[in-house]
Amino acid sequence: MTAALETRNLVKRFGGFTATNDVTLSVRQGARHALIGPNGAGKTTLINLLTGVLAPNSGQILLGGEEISRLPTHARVGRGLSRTFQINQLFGDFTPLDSMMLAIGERQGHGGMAWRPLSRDRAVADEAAALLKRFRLADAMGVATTLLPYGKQRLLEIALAIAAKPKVLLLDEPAAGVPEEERHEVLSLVRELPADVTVVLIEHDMDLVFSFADRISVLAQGALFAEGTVAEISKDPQVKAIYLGEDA
Amino acid sequence: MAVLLRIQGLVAGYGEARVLAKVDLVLEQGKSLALLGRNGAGKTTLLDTIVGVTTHHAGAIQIDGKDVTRLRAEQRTPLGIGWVPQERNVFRSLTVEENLTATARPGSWTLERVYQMFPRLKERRRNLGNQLSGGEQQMLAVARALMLNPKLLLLDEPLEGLAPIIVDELLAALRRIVTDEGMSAIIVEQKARKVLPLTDDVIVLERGAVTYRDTSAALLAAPETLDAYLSV
Amino acid sequence: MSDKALSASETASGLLKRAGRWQIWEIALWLIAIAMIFVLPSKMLILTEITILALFAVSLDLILGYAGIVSLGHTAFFGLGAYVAGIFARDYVSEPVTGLLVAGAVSGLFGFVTSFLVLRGSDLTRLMTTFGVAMLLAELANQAAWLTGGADGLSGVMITPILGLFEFDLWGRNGYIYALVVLMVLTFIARRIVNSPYGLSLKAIKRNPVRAAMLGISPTRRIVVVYTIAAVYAGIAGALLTQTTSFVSPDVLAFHRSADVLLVLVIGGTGYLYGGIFGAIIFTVLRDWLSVITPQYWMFWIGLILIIIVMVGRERITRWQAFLPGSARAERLKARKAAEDVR
Amino acid sequence: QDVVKIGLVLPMTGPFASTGRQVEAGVRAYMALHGDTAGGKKIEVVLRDDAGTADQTRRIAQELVVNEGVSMLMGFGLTPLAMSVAPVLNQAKIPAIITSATTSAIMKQSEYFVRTSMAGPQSAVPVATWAVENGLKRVVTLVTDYGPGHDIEKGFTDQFKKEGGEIVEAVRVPLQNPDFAPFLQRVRDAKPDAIFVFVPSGVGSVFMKQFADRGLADAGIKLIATGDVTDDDLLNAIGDPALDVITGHFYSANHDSPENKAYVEQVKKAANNMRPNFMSVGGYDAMHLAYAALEKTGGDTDGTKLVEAMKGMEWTSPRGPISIDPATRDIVQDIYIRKVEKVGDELYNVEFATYEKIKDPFAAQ
Amino acid sequence: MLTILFDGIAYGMLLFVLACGLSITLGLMNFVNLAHGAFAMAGGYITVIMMNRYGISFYWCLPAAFFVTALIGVLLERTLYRRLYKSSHLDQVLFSIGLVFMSIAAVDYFMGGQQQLISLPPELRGRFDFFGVGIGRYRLFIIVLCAALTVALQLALTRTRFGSQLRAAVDDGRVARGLGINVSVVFALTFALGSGLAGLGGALGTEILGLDPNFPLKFLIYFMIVVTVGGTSSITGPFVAALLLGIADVAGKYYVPQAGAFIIYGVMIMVLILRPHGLFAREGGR
Ligand SMILES: Nc1ncnc2c1ncn2[C@@H]1O[C@H](COP(=O)(O)OP(=O)(O)OP(=O)(O)O)[C@@H](O)[C@H]1O
Ligand SMILES: Nc1ncnc2c1ncn2[C@@H]1O[C@H](COP(=O)(O)OP(=O)(O)OP(=O)(O)O)[C@@H](O)[C@H]1O
Ligand SMILES: [Mg+2]
Ligand SMILES: [Mg+2]
Repeated sequence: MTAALETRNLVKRFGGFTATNDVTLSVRQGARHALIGPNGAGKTTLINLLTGVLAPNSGQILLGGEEISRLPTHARVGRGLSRTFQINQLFGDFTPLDSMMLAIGERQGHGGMAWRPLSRDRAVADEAAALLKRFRLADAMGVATTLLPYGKQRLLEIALAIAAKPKVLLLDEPAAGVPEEERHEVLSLVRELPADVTVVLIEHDMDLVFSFADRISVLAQGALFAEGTVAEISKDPQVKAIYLGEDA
Repeated sequence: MAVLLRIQGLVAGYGEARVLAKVDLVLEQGKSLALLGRNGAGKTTLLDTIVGVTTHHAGAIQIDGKDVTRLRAEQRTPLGIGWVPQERNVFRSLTVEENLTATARPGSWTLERVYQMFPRLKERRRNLGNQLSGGEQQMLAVARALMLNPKLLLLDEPLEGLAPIIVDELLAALRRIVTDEGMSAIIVEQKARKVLPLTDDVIVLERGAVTYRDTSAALLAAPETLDAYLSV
Repeated sequence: MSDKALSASETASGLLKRAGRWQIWEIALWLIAIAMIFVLPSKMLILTEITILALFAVSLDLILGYAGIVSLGHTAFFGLGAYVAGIFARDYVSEPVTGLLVAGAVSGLFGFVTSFLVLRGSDLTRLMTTFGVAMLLAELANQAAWLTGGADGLSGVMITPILGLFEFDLWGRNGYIYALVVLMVLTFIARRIVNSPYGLSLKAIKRNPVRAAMLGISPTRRIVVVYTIAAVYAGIAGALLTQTTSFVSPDVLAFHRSADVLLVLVIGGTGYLYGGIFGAIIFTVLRDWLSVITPQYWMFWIGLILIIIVMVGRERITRWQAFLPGSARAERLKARKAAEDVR
Repeated sequence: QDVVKIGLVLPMTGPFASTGRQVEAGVRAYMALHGDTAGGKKIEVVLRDDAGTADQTRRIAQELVVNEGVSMLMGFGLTPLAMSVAPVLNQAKIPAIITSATTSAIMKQSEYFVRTSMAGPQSAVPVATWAVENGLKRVVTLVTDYGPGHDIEKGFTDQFKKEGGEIVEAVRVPLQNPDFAPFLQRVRDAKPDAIFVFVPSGVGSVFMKQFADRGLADAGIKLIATGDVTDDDLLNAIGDPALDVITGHFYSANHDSPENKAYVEQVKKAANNMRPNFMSVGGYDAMHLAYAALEKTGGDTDGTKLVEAMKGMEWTSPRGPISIDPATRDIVQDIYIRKVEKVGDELYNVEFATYEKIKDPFAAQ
Repeated sequence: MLTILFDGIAYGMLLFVLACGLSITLGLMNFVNLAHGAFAMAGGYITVIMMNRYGISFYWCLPAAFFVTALIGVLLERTLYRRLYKSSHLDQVLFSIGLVFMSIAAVDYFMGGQQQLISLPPELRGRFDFFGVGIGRYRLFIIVLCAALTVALQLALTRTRFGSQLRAAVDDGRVARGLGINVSVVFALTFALGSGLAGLGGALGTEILGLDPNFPLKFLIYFMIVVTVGGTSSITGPFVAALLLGIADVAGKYYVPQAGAFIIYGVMIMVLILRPHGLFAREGGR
């Protein structure tokens, strides 16, 4: 079976600094995969490479067996890749409804339609409403994003990524800024996704990681440092030394 | 012990909007305070108001016995405030080192000392602020505040995005700073269980008002109360 | 929220319908514009000028207000349209509607080609590349005297009656009606476009291109399309100018025109299509009025007014709309209130 | 008493504002000296600013006709501005007196154009003749790259070659050009006997300084020009670098005649000590023509009659004797060759040779 | 040949002094100050008035132009500009264009619309030969002055704490204040520097470019081109850009005069196609 997402010898340099160092990684379909590692290890950089925000210096990226390293971001999204950002990337004064209409409309290829009024996209509107409701944003659907409390914005960030109905979903610290007690809830929404959706999670909260992931890769200084099941990684003394510390 | 920060009947917010409703607070020198509360409770607003970057509506703030209510933010800093904003707000077009030196004030915290605390920053010291990873930015924001050599450190979710091992180190370091150097600190944090063991006192904010205050030890000892205040 | 009882999907479609609905002030504006034909017969010429400028500004709003592309060379398309219409009328067909279409097409083609220059870079870069394109075109018009008449302008443009029926009279009445009809038709089309999924995606690109790409939107293609449409609009506006004045000079490509249209749009407000129209009215009327009072120093007063507008706050000035029933702004204010409830 | 309105459309703001200012001064001076009645009618001038933009000119002209009911138009600072009103004139059938625009092509656009400024190359032709007569055989021409510049370049070149001179090189300078260094260096490297220059008047002063600074005169290159370069209005400000420059033009503030004395004095008095230049005299004569035509028609304001009346009109202007060519409606005037000299404390274009009754050399073509 | 190079450098340098104030306000302060040319014009007219009315030496006029314009800058900054730092770029455009219009009309009213000219002191006039290269004295003066100025500015903005504080204040004024930077003083001083430099440029440029009330609009474009091509993240960028454009323009006009008017725009578009953020944009910088 081909991996849902694969990288081969991926390298990214910023000037003389190697942020991604020969990373070869394979994530099977339907996996709940976590990516952890010290600050500055290159996790976000790796996600940026996968999504095409950055171009690699060398190496390949394969999505469902298809090489996508040279495709622009939007084309990768079209092939089923989606992500959230470490720092919210939302549309300022758009309402959550606008944002969802956009995301769903784009997925269905309506984005080029210049002659059909938005309000006539009933199917899209219904789906948007349903998704907003699932993310507890229904009450706020007509409010400008910037006026929403941070937690709601965070939810919208994730909802947008999910609206694209991705095959592979990349989450960059989705629970950042969300209170301890609500973190699990955020991830439970992710967990509800169909089993064949592959999820890659970056997170520094080990409670979350250990409860969510079935497999973990550890990055350090740009390179793959260790990989294994939750049990293996959480006991690995080297990982403890560089990342987890003693009490994890 | 001397009172470092005294807040009375503080009402503040953004523009017309009032977020804080009559907050009272006293913090003694060399003590640390955990500030807890849900999303949107007003924690950040309270810190920002102490710093002086929100709209002040009523009430008074005293630092070190001096009334600063009418002072602008840049006039308060010299009295000894060090601030780690929630969104880090690293200066993007300054290098790491410039970020540290641009606002630095003389004192025991020097470049060498913060680099010692965060070796990672030393490695990246020629990088621009916006070329840092999330965690590195967080370290920089904390280091920048320390370089101000403040009497009162205001930390808004300083652990966010840091690797577990760094979190532990930072908390230990903060503890040392407070006990050994007599610096005071207010720490806003989502991970209450992480910070409570290290702080002296705790207050909980709810809709802009203080709804609970006690020693940290007391709150830790009563997990039900903690859950009641913090869960949804 | 009052309609909490409604199901989420009903709320959603209600909100969407409201956003695209015709507003009372919009209808009033068009009715007044039509009434002008009878009310102010002596002001037809300046009204025509306003109409043309308004169309030009609407065109700029499409790229600036919706796609977020600032241009300091938008007159490249205006001027090109003007010259094409002039040359076409002089050498081929002197019927204006045909000329309008041809000018729009040529301009649009040029817009398509140059759109690739504005895809990358910051505001400043776009400002200056568009500006550079316009200046090159202006210089070309100046040098290609055999075709354009060079610096003396293109004379000998004879425009026959519109559709062979309505002649351009000295009072400018038919000219105004003609320009107004064109403005109305094109504004309605633009209105439809910006309220479509495509329009939404443009706004998204303007607000956050990184995220827009992450939703599968190809900014390149969307921008190329809107830039081309805007170029068509500007070209038609230029052609209208040629046809109502039966003359073209290199001035149609001059820098001050790009600057003026930007001013006009900014005065009226970007991103709601009518900004260009209101701006054109305010700007032209003010300038005409002041330059009659003080031909030498009217610039001083215009400058002062601009500064006052900024100081008082454009938002505050355009807030009048909020008081009209059913306006988008009123909705937005209501939404702001609703936001408090959500907390 | 009946009022006759004259619409005066000029660039009062923008880069060509000084043209507007001068012409207006000329118009006002004429009215101050000759009263405000002609042909039994009271004359009223309505001044409008077109900022040098052709479609504004056209709209304003049209509005003046339909709303203000003017009987004559006047002004037009630049060729395209004049061109743009031709359709209005043809439709409204009223005369327009051109006070400033100079290209030959304008006059053909409408039967209602009459001109009191000059026809483009009018002053260039005599300069060419004079140059050859005075032993300047190899010349570089340098003109601004726009209509009037092209006209003048052609006028000079044709005449110069006819007289046996050689054009070493023809340089055209863009209208928007901050620095003349490369062009002047090019001229210097071509080592001609003289350089013939036409640039618009404001730019002319900048040009003069750079010419002096680059030491072209020391390299033995003489400067000859049309009078735009040594604009009377700016001459004192240019200062010594202008001394000894030879130009050909139709008007000098130093022209020795009673008409001119009165005129210069009046302008200085009314316009803050401004020295009138060749543009303002265009306005002055335009007013004279309008007055005289009205006298001749006995106050009849019919456009066609007014134009008829203007044709063939002859009078002595502050610039010297002039007339309107009945065939072309263009001005026929004497061109003077002048040299910049110190007169008292001030610099003037001092006339020393006259070429009489020069017509637009291109009008016949 | 070398003379052309020399002229190009001098012209470029002049463009640079005129534009560097803009690259400070636009590039560093992120304020779109289209009225930059008006400050340059002020410097020019100060020189003209001092020299022609009061006969003061040109050398004194230069510092005077700098300081008086800087003072005007501060006054306007304190009263008007400061309210607009947070406004959108479009508001800033509208405001500064308004200021330009007012300044044009006001100068026209007080000084008249004609070209203003000054007479340089004799030692700056004319040219001398240096190994066969014709060197204009005044142009040499400009080159020397500008080179010194560039070095000083570059050091001041990148090596000093003030420079860092300025950039910090621009990046995030709120947090900068919260960390003790007196943002309004930093901005006022910087704005003064920017307008002072414009004034100095205006004073130096009067001789070569001429001076009339339309100066702010006529030359604005050149300033913008320099800043855009150079990139807004440093002073050296615009410096190199000014030199490049100056030399390209002068050489282009010398060798292919027919294409004279196309050159500067052509070069600009080429550069911006290849490097959309200007020649010296820092990756990730503004
Ligand atoms: N544009 C850039 N130029 C130079 N260095 C960069 C750039 N972007 C990132 N880096 C460096 O690359 C390294 C990896 O950054 P990245 O954001 O991938 O880390 P991360 O693993 O996501 O860390 P964190 O857990 O702190 O978010 C960091 O040290 C960062 O400083
Ligand atoms: N700039 C602003 N303008 C208007 N209202 C704001 C602004 N910033 C925050 N608020 C509102 O003020 C209230 C308190 O916000 P604050 O950020 O202080 O909460 P917090 O306790 O820090 O929450 P979090 O855990 O999300 O950081 C919220 O309702 C928020 O929406
Ligand atoms: Mg990261
Ligand atoms: Mg907060």
